[in-house]
Amino acid sequence: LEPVKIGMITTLSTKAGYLGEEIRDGFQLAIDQEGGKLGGISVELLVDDDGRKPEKAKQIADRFIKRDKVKILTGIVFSNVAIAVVPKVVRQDVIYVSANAGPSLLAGKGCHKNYFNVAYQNDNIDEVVGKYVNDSGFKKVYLLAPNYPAGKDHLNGFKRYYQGDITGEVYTKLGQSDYAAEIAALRAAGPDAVYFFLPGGMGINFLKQYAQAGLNQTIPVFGPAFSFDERLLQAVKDAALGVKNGSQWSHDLDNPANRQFVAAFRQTYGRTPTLYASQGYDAARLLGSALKQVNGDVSDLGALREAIRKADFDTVRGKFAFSANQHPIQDIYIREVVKAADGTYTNRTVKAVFKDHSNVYVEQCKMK
Amino acid sequence: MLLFIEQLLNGLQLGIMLFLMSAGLTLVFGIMQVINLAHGSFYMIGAYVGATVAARTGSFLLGLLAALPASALAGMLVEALVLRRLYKKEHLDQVLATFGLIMFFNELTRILWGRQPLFMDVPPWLSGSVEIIPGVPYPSYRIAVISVGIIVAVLLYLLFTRTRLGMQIRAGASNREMAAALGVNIRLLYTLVFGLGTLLAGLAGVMAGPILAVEAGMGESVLILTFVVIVIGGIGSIRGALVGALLVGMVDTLGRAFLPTLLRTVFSAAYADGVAASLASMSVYILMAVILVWRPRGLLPGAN
Amino acid sequence: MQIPLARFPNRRTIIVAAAALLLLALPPIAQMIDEVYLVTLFSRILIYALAAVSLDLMLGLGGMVSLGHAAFFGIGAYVVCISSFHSLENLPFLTWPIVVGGSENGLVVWPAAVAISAVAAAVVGALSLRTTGMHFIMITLAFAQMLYYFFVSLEAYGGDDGISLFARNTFPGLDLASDVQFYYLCLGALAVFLFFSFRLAAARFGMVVKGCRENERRMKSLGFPTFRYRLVCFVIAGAGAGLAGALIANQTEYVSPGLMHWTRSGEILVMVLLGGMGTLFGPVLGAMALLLAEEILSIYTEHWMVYLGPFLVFVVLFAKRGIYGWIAGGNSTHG
Amino acid sequence: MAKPLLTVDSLVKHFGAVTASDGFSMEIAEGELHALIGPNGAGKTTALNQLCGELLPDGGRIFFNGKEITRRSIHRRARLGLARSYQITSIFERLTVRENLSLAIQAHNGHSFRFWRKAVDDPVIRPAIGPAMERVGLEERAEIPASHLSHGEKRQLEVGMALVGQPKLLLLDEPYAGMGPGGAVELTKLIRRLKTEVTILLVEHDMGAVFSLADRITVLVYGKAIASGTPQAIRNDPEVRQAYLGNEGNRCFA
Amino acid sequence: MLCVEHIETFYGKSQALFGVDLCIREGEVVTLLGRNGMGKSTTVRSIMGLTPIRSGRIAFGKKEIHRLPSYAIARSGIGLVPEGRQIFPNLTVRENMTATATNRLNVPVPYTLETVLALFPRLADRLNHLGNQLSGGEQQMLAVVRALMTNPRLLILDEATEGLAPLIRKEIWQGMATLKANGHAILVIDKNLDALMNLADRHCIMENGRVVWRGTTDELAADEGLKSRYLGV
Ligand SMILES: Nc1ncnc2c1ncn2[C@@H]1O[C@H](COP(=O)(O)OP(=O)(O)OP(=O)(O)O)[C@@H](O)[C@H]1O
Ligand SMILES: Nc1ncnc2c1ncn2[C@@H]1O[C@H](COP(=O)(O)OP(=O)(O)OP(=O)(O)O)[C@@H](O)[C@H]1O
Ligand SMILES: [Mg+2]
Ligand SMILES: [Mg+2]
Repeated sequence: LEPVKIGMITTLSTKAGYLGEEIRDGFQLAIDQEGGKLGGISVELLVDDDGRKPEKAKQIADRFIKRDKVKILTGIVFSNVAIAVVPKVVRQDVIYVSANAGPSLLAGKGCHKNYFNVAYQNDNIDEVVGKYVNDSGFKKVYLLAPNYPAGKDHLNGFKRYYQGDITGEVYTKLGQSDYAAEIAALRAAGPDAVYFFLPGGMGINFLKQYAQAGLNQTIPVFGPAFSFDERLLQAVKDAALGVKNGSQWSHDLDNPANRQFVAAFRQTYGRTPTLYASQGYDAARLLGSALKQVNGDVSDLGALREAIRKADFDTVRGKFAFSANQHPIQDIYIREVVKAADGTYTNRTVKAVFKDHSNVYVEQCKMK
Repeated sequence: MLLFIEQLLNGLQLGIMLFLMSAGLTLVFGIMQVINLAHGSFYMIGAYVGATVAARTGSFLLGLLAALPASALAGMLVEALVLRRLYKKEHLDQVLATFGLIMFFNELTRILWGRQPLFMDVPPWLSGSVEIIPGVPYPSYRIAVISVGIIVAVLLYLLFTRTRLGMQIRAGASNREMAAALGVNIRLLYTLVFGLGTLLAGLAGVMAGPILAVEAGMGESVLILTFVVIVIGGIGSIRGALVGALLVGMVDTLGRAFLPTLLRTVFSAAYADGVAASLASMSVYILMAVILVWRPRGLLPGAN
Repeated sequence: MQIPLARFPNRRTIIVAAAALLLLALPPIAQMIDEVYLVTLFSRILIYALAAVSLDLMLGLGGMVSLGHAAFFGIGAYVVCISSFHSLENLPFLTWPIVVGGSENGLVVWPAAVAISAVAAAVVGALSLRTTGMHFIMITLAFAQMLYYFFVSLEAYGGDDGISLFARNTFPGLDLASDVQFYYLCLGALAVFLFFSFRLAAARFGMVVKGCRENERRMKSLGFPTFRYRLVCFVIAGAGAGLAGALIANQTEYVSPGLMHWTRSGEILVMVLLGGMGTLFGPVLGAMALLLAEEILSIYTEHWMVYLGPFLVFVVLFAKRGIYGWIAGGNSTHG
Repeated sequence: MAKPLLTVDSLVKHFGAVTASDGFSMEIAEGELHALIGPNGAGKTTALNQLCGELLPDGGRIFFNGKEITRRSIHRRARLGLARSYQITSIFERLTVRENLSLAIQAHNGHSFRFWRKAVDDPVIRPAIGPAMERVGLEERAEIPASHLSHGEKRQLEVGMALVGQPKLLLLDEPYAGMGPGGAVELTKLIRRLKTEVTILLVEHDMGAVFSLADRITVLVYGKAIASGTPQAIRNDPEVRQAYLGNEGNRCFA
Repeated sequence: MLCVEHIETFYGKSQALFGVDLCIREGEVVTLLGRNGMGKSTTVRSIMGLTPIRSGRIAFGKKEIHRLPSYAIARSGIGLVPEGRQIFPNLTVRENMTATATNRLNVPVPYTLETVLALFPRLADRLNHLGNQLSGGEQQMLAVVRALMTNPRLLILDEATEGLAPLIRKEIWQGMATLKANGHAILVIDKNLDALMNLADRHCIMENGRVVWRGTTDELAADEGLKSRYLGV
């Protein structure tokens, strides 16, 4: 039997290249553990770098579908790339399983029966922090995000569960490096907590400068997991210590699948996996479970879809099910950045804030 | 009022930091007239080498000491292998070649150092803060950056206007052939000056390391800003670069800090914030466009 | 320019003819060897080639180095996507004094895309052409970056996330949803624009623009109002980029501000230089070489840039006047 | 004396502390060859620059053919019939000699917003190009890029381009510079022929040429016209002798 | 002192010099004459290493210099006043003079800023102007001064009096005479035949990249046909 081809379009170059690397490594690990198979079916993983450019990603998708006759795609890191690629490919009778990006458009109005998200809906990660900050009794929060729609979406996610005052809501330039002005204004506003969504290098810059201004001692910072994954933390170190952040996964979650995954990942790649790696791994295992049910036959798309929707696999998150718009229903946690015994920086799970949490876009989704 | 002064200081600080970054480019681009898009790569090399050595040895100073020769050597190597053959060709050939170099260096760092950002910390002896203005603690490290920037400015100014070496470099920039025919070893001189330029880029990289993310591709975001600074100031003059840098630093900082408040007096809060954020993102470019429309050669153009 | 077309079958004509034949025959060949994705890949290449040729018109011919050309490319693309968005949502752009609604008809939208890019180019050009040299490069960059940040924060049309085109534009007599028909449309557009550019370069107008490139001061003292000629050249180039943008929006069925980022302008510039500046046909080869190299290298190695970078350097050092100059040999510029 | 074609009325131009034109006035009559001479740095090129519009004067006025042109743009002055050649060669280096000249022809034949017909086939340019090349003696170099010409040949092209448009007033800034002795003789012949067709303002340090060609001479010193008159009068003017000529005028022509 | 033996020089593919021979002895003034485009400046450029020769040999003193880079040739003691001035436009007058000034051969009475300014007082009040702000003639003076201040043993003047007022031109010729008297060798290209006849010892006439005639001033003066044949006067 021919191996089932899976196309992975992901970002390996540019500053964000490590995100794609994590997803790919997690996915690959699942395949390697079965000796080149998923769910007992041999698979072939095709990986290509989209350079974070939507049209390039589309080009790759086109090649995967037309040339390699791929029926299953995955791997896109960024929401805008996903928005560009996914609607077109799912209409071409291809299954897309998102291992990271979960834009609201694809969860709501743009949902599709061939589109599955195994990671999260973007807002989830902010909602959990909003709830936690709210429940912990902070009354005045200062918000910070880049000036683009995703920035506003993420802050809205936070505000959905946070009921206190907002002393400031600042939108910074996309890709900004110096935050001295924002930090000065923030200090003057005198909030009792700060929530920021600044992905990638912007977050590193902010955290470092925030700590250098001495504010991390006085005003606690909260953020989504994106600025606190285990690889970024090695670049921020002390400046992030003690920061609470929201995530659907952490390497110390206590379930057998996770223990096994973290150990295997560390052994293979010599580093602690990040949430992206866990998502890649879960995506692979999810597909494995489905391939097993259809016996490696991807020609019957309906059957394959059904099999995926069952989500009959041991997720590293402990519990996992698909909601009506085919996004995860899962527990979401607050983690804290700590220094591990070996001197590296990592996250420790504080508590599960949401149990079996879905997303607000389910209502908008009229699945066809 | 205190906040305003603090923001002015922040603007000054950003300006000087930008100057530090543009200083090397002023040499290479403003004076030697070589368009080196890969300048940001040397900034990155400086930061990576600095961060690596600092992490191994635990000493920021050792990191600095390693980064400077590393970026200078890398620069001289590139000059000798590639750019030297391009002085006589058109500027655009330099653009193409150095664009290729950016790709190469970015990917090379990814191969050598991996894809994730590196860590670099403020040295302990600069980690405190000082109250220059009572009530406004200011990070000592940033004051160190300002000082280094000013020292570099003064030294460069002296080098170019007061020494024969500086004159010969400028002479070579306008007419290599004549400079050679009058006995200047222009080839060696250019290699050295290029090395000095990349050394300054490396210096800026190391200095930025503790404040900014050290990651592959960090050079490009700085690169455009430094080009903006130089063009606003006027190509070919160190003074211009300094003025341009301060102006950009001020406009950027003050725009971010006070535009929302200002616009709120006219528009509704949400709308004002949106507009202010967009305007603040564009402020530097608006500034550049206005200045160039008003003075097509920049504020203090060097002679040419 | 008068020389290459006059002496008939020389190396240059052979190259152009060979490339034209190859491009014409590509879809059936792709069908035959079962690599139909090549058709979409090459339509993308053709579109970028069109953008690169338009840049070469002002760069090679007029000596105006712009690092903001992608702005017009992006505007063209946005016109298509926004217009289709309005048409789908049934939202008019304007209700007063006349009602202007969206459209999905290529015959309406594309001329609009070209016109709007041309207007934008006229404004940017009028302000930028006061400067020269490096300053010109930077001021065009500044305007492009302004537009970039403008679209990044333009929430109504998706901001940084971009905006999707629900379906390709309609076009009488053609079904653009068919990749092959779309491909031929792109090929046609490129061919027409190239031919127009060749004529333009050899015509009086082209001569004047070349003169301005060489020595603007002298042109003035000869009695030419140089600003006007350079501005018109800038506008034509911007309009060409706008057309390319309208096509790319249809090809990708999506547009985002990333299309206008300076790195994109840089890539288009690199295509021109790689192919051979001032040759008009060279940029087509340049676009082909750069995009194919990216595509092929990235299949074999994830570190493809480590190879592509030195390749560009190599071209600069050893291929005089880009790829076209290299294979066509001799004096292959048009000026 | 014929009616003045060009009237310059007390031009003033400062460059910082330097006053390059200091109330400079003169008149050029239609049809004459007027020479402007003076020591180095006297302000001759600056005066020409103001006449052709590359510099705007700080004070004073310029009339050409009865119209005030003090603040008109360069290309509009050129259209009125003012042409110049540059002291420092200023040609289109990467274009061929033919293209250089054809641009000069285009300039004087309507607008060039013609996008389709090839310039070489243009009915206006085609017939004019041959004679133009002949006139400057560069027929054999027609297809050579101007950058490949020798210094002297470039000078010939430089002057040639100014002549092509059949201007009313031709401003020649040191056309003899770089001409070999033979070339100088040729150029003198050329200018003598031109004299019959066009009014010329000649700036030149070659006194042989000036005294043999000029109808009238104005002497400029420190931005002021100190003398103006026939060659004979100028040659004998003691002030001019002291400031500029030394005894050269005598040696050549006495 | 300078010996040019059968050099051939190309611009790209086109040959400009076809075996030029030329010799200048200590303290001698030699001219290169010829119509426009005959290869005079190319010869100079070849000597200076600006356009390297394809074959032949150039020796200066005891050293072979044709394989040296330009700066080394200049340092061995040759000063150049190039055609078309070529001063540094972005340097001030003072900087133009001092940037390359030396006395590397330890001339006992070197040209210094003071001495040359005395020679050209016009430049003295322009010291802080930029090169490109000078008038044509002032630039030409500067080019001469710049070469003098490298204190060369051999001075090459390529159309050095172009654009100079008669009085200044005379000064320059006088200056050359002084140099010659001090034992400097000079290679001149100039169109001012009268002045050259007074100054020079020997002459070479070039045509189409070859030296077609050489001889002393007296021989040149004697042969009127020569001038009309090769120089067109
Ligand atoms: N842009 C400028 N800035 C400052 N000074 C200038 C500028 N242009 C000219 N000058 C000065 O003005 C004076 C007049 O210069 P101009 O070029 O008109 O002289 P000229 O009479 O043409 O001399 P020459 O015979 O040497 O060519 C000179 O002393 C020159 O240094
Ligand atoms: N850069 C160049 N590229 C190609 N050919 C050149 C170049 N410079 C000069 N030539 C050619 O070389 C030949 C000799 O030129 P050169 O400049 O040596 O003449 P010259 O005797 O100095 O003339 P002139 O008196 O006009 O200065 C000429 O035919 C000229 O066209
Ligand atoms: Mg003059
Ligand atoms: Mg010469």
